[in-house]
Amino acid sequence: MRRLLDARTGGLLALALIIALLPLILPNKFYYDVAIKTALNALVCVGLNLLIGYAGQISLGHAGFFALGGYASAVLTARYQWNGFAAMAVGMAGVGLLAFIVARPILRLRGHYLAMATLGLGIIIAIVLNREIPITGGPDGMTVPALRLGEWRLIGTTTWYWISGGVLLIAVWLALNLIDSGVGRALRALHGSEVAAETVGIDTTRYKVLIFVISAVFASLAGSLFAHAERFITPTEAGFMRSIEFVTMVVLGGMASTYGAVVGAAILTVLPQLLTKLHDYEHLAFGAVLILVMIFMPKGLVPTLQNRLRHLVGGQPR
Amino acid sequence: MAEFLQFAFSGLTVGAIYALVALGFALIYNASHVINFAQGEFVTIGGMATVALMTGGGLPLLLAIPAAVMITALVGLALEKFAVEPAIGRPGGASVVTIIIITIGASIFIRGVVQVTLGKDFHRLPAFSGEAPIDILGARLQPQSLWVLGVTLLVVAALWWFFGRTRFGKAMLATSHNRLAAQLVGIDTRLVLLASFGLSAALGGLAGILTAPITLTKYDIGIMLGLKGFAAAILGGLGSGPGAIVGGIALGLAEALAAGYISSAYKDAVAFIIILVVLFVRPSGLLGGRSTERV
Amino acid sequence: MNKRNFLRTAAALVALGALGIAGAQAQQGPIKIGSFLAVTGPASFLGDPEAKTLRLYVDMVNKAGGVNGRQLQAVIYDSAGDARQAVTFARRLIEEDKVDIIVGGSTTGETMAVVPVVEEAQIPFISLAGANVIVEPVKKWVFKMPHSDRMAVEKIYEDMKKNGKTKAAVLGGSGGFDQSCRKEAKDLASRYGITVIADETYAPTDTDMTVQLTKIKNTPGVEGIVGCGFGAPTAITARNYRQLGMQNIQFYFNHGVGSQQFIDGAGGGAEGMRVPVAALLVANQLAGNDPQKKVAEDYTRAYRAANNNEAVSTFGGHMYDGFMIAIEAMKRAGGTDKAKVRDEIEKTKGFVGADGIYNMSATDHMGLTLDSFKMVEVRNNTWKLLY
Amino acid sequence: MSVLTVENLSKGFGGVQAVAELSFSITEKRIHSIIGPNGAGKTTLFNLITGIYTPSSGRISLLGDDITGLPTAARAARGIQRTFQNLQIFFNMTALENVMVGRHLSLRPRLLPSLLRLPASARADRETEAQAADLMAYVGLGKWLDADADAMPYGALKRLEIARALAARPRLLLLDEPAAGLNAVETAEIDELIKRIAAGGTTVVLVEHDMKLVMGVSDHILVLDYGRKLADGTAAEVRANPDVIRAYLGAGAA
Repeated sequence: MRRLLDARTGGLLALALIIALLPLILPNKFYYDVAIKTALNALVCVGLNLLIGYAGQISLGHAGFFALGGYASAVLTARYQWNGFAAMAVGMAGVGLLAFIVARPILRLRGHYLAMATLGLGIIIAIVLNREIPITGGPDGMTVPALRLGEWRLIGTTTWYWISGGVLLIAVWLALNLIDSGVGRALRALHGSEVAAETVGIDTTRYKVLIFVISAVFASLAGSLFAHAERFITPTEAGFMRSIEFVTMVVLGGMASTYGAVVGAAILTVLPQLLTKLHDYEHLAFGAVLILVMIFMPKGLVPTLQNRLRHLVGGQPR
Repeated sequence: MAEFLQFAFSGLTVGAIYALVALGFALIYNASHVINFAQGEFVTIGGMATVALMTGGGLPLLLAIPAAVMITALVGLALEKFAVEPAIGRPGGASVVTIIIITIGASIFIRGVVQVTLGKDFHRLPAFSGEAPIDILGARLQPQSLWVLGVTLLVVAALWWFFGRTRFGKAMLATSHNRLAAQLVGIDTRLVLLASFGLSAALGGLAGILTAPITLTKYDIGIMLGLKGFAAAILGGLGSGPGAIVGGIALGLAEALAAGYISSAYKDAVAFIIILVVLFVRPSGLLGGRSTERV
Repeated sequence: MNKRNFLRTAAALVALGALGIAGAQAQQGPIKIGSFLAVTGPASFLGDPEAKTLRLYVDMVNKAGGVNGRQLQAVIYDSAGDARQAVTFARRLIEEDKVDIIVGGSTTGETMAVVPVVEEAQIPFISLAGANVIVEPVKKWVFKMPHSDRMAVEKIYEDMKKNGKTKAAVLGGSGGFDQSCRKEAKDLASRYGITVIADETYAPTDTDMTVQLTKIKNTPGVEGIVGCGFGAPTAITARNYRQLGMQNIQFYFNHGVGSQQFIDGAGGGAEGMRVPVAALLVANQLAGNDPQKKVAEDYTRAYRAANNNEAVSTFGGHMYDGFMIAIEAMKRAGGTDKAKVRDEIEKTKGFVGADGIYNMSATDHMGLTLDSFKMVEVRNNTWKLLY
Repeated sequence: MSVLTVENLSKGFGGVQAVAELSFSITEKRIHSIIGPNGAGKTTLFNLITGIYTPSSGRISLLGDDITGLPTAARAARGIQRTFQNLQIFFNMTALENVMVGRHLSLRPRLLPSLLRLPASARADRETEAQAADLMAYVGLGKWLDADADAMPYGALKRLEIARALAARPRLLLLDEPAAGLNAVETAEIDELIKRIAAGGTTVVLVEHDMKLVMGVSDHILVLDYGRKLADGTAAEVRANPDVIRAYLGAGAA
């Protein structure tokens, strides 16, 4: 346990250092832009990893929650002149509520049924955002006002770099706390053996619902921040492919590894920027990368590399 | 009446497409409990390969069709052999999520290959028996729709025969019920798995060819057809063949009638709303059985 | 724990290093024209010919000696029509590739998402997307090329009015391009004494439109259908239109269908449909004294020669116009000073392009009029120029 | 006093009656065994008692309260714990964490304090950890504290399940074949462990095939055959019961 604690504080410190020092080597706004998107994707993935990696449930609809959060911020601030933070909070509460309402019936289901249900939910959200043009601006999207803190307008890539980096750090801290608590153990237990978890007295449905709601709220927060950082949002954010992207980030980085989720988000945010040089071959290459990583590193990058490294240094088990 | 019939024809035609895709999902799911998210891409390959063979290869339709079905089946086999089996065959197997990501990766990969080799344009196949619409009680039907419905029926009959009457079909069925037991009685379950991908791909390819004269074909047509087919498979009860057919037709009809009598604005949401409601109320689907977990 | 740190740092460095290598290219030398286009994805029918055109003309201009004695270099990114990617690529073009001008943005969504970025960076941006919001209100650094969705609808309504048709039905997809046209169709109707009595939608992935068309068919009094859309759904619509025997109702499509692919895909169903298009599509039918004839024919010839005889679409023409206006402005500005180039673009007068004759001003950052739109009809599987 | 009372309990799977019209009661602070040939319905009975299966008919009550309709977790909260014939270990955790999960009911973790790692929550966690470590030492797993569960040998995992079940401080502990797959030395150790647990005040119900173990520890034995009660009583009584002898040794032996 002491060791776990060390890994937590140590890992957090390292992440904080990276976030603090990265600006020294980021040459211009484009890199900041990529870094912001990495951090916000990572924010979603840290939450989603709690659901997929720790609770063993899959969601193919998290982009829907991300977009709902984004649009809550966009619509409430642009059309109703709400305070940005109030809009953000309302978005998170609303998304949490929606997740709660659908979660109870959905989470009785397992595996593929849950995949289908969340997929359907995400697609319905995307369709609604596309169709309700008077509210959402439709497929062409809508402009989002700047987030204001008192008189201070939060704009510019550097500002948003620090905001998204800070929020990510807090989110990682929260996630690590949760995993290493009684709640986290209950979640991991129901992933390990649902029957055994029930027998020791864990209300598994309740915990699944809880973690589904939490991960949805993380996504909503990321969506709100994205909307304000980018100052523009389109319904593509809710799309099926975006949901797939999030899941892929989690799985690629390493399920049941919070840092894995961050690394996965970083790789899959940066990768398209590299693959763009391949032009038409970009998608083909992306698909191939997914397949190969899953075949050769089914546990994901971070856990696999950790294992390799451990073997190399010949450390003790764990 | 004519209006209702017209809507119903539309629903049946589209529903038959969903049904064929759903059937592909069911086949693979039964053999391996894998949901193949690249199922829609088989539809793409069937249609696009036929177009390429006819325009590029100069083959007549009658030759291009079986060739394209073969090509699709080969892609299905390759998918199983090189992407799914290495993951499943590993000691300890692979998690549901891993397999989902692999098949999604495969779908992106296949789309990428089709896009690079055959282009991004949409194409049309000539209708098998002309374009002149048939008038039935005031509703007008494309003759190709009859082809789609007819072949769907034939496929159902052929599958019924295959699973009920042939040795290999029975082996596949046995594997779907209990993989371990099937292995113990000497069934090569790896071969069954491979065959299920081949068969399922061939079905998807056939669907793509049959429908290309109606829906046209394009490198990315498989995305939505795949998702709707998945929804149909779940609606009918995952792994149930008759369920897949019923689910597909039901979704197609529901979409058409909802667009006709309620509003077309949310037509593409209908399938997913239905599926959510069904999952809430009856998670095992329309025709799926309930299973008790063993401890 | 140390291992974790090491791993994480290594990953970050590798990623960033790779980015740096990819991006660190010569900063001096050629004039850089940046572009983000929907080369793949649902709007690839726009982005693909646009990208091909840009590559083609950069080559041609370079072979002819370049601009102001400098060679051109095109930097093209595929946004897949996704606004999020478009913003990243716009930043990359501006900050990393240090392009001198951006000509791109196939769709309205990506264009609008990028507007704040280019306004902040103060770099001239010529968009190739359709909606009026791009240039209304006028944004200092933003211009746009093609005819707007509104003009397409105006052209259609003019034709309806001329033929005494006053009751219209609107049928469109749910994509951005389609929705913009549907909105204009409903907003502008009253100005032409037209009432919209039916309004139907389909999804871009729909494979059958008979339901929507049946509803229009069964709405009494419809005299003209305004179709808003592009790509496969429009061809399917045309097929279903004939299947249902609706030829007694005149069908108009907006300019999204402006390619031979539409006619081929419709398999005869497009016969008799009318479409407002840019002159490019009917270059060979233009009168000999039409100033656009030569431009359109030259472009068609060059494009087909470079692309395996692929038929031209009007969308590649948007890129041609944007590119030409950009380099003309650079020539007049005598360099690539961004503010000067911007001013020169705004002063574009009488430029004959594939889409029409451009006359820009401080209040009009598009510069086209309705005259340069041609009304064509599908006859014998080809476009026939009406007027 | 009776801890557990089962009345007319039946459970069928399709055409097969796994448990039929079964009635018996379990008295406090003793070691009970349920024996019977394979397929006699022993594990099904455990699954019914813990609420993993719902019975076709009949009633189960714990300390006089009807618990027939309660979900598994709620029965755990009332003091029923069990182990599994085919292990149900949380292989994604360490051994210690497995036992800590067993403390779930008394820890009652709450979301916000856990997320923020408030001092009270952290303290409770440390206490749980200490208790779990004690329990592991109690079942003889002291040297496995930090091991990953998936790196432990079979015999140790059997004890780990017992430690996890004990962590909940059950009134009734159901052990499903705790000695299966163990060698003679290990079986003897388990024998001793079971006695210690019972001596500590927990009522133990044992399903076991190892007759030496059963006869040695049991205060009371229930014999099942095809889901029905064949006999019950003390070890000596059961051993002398002609029905039991016939079922075990075959007809003619009587």
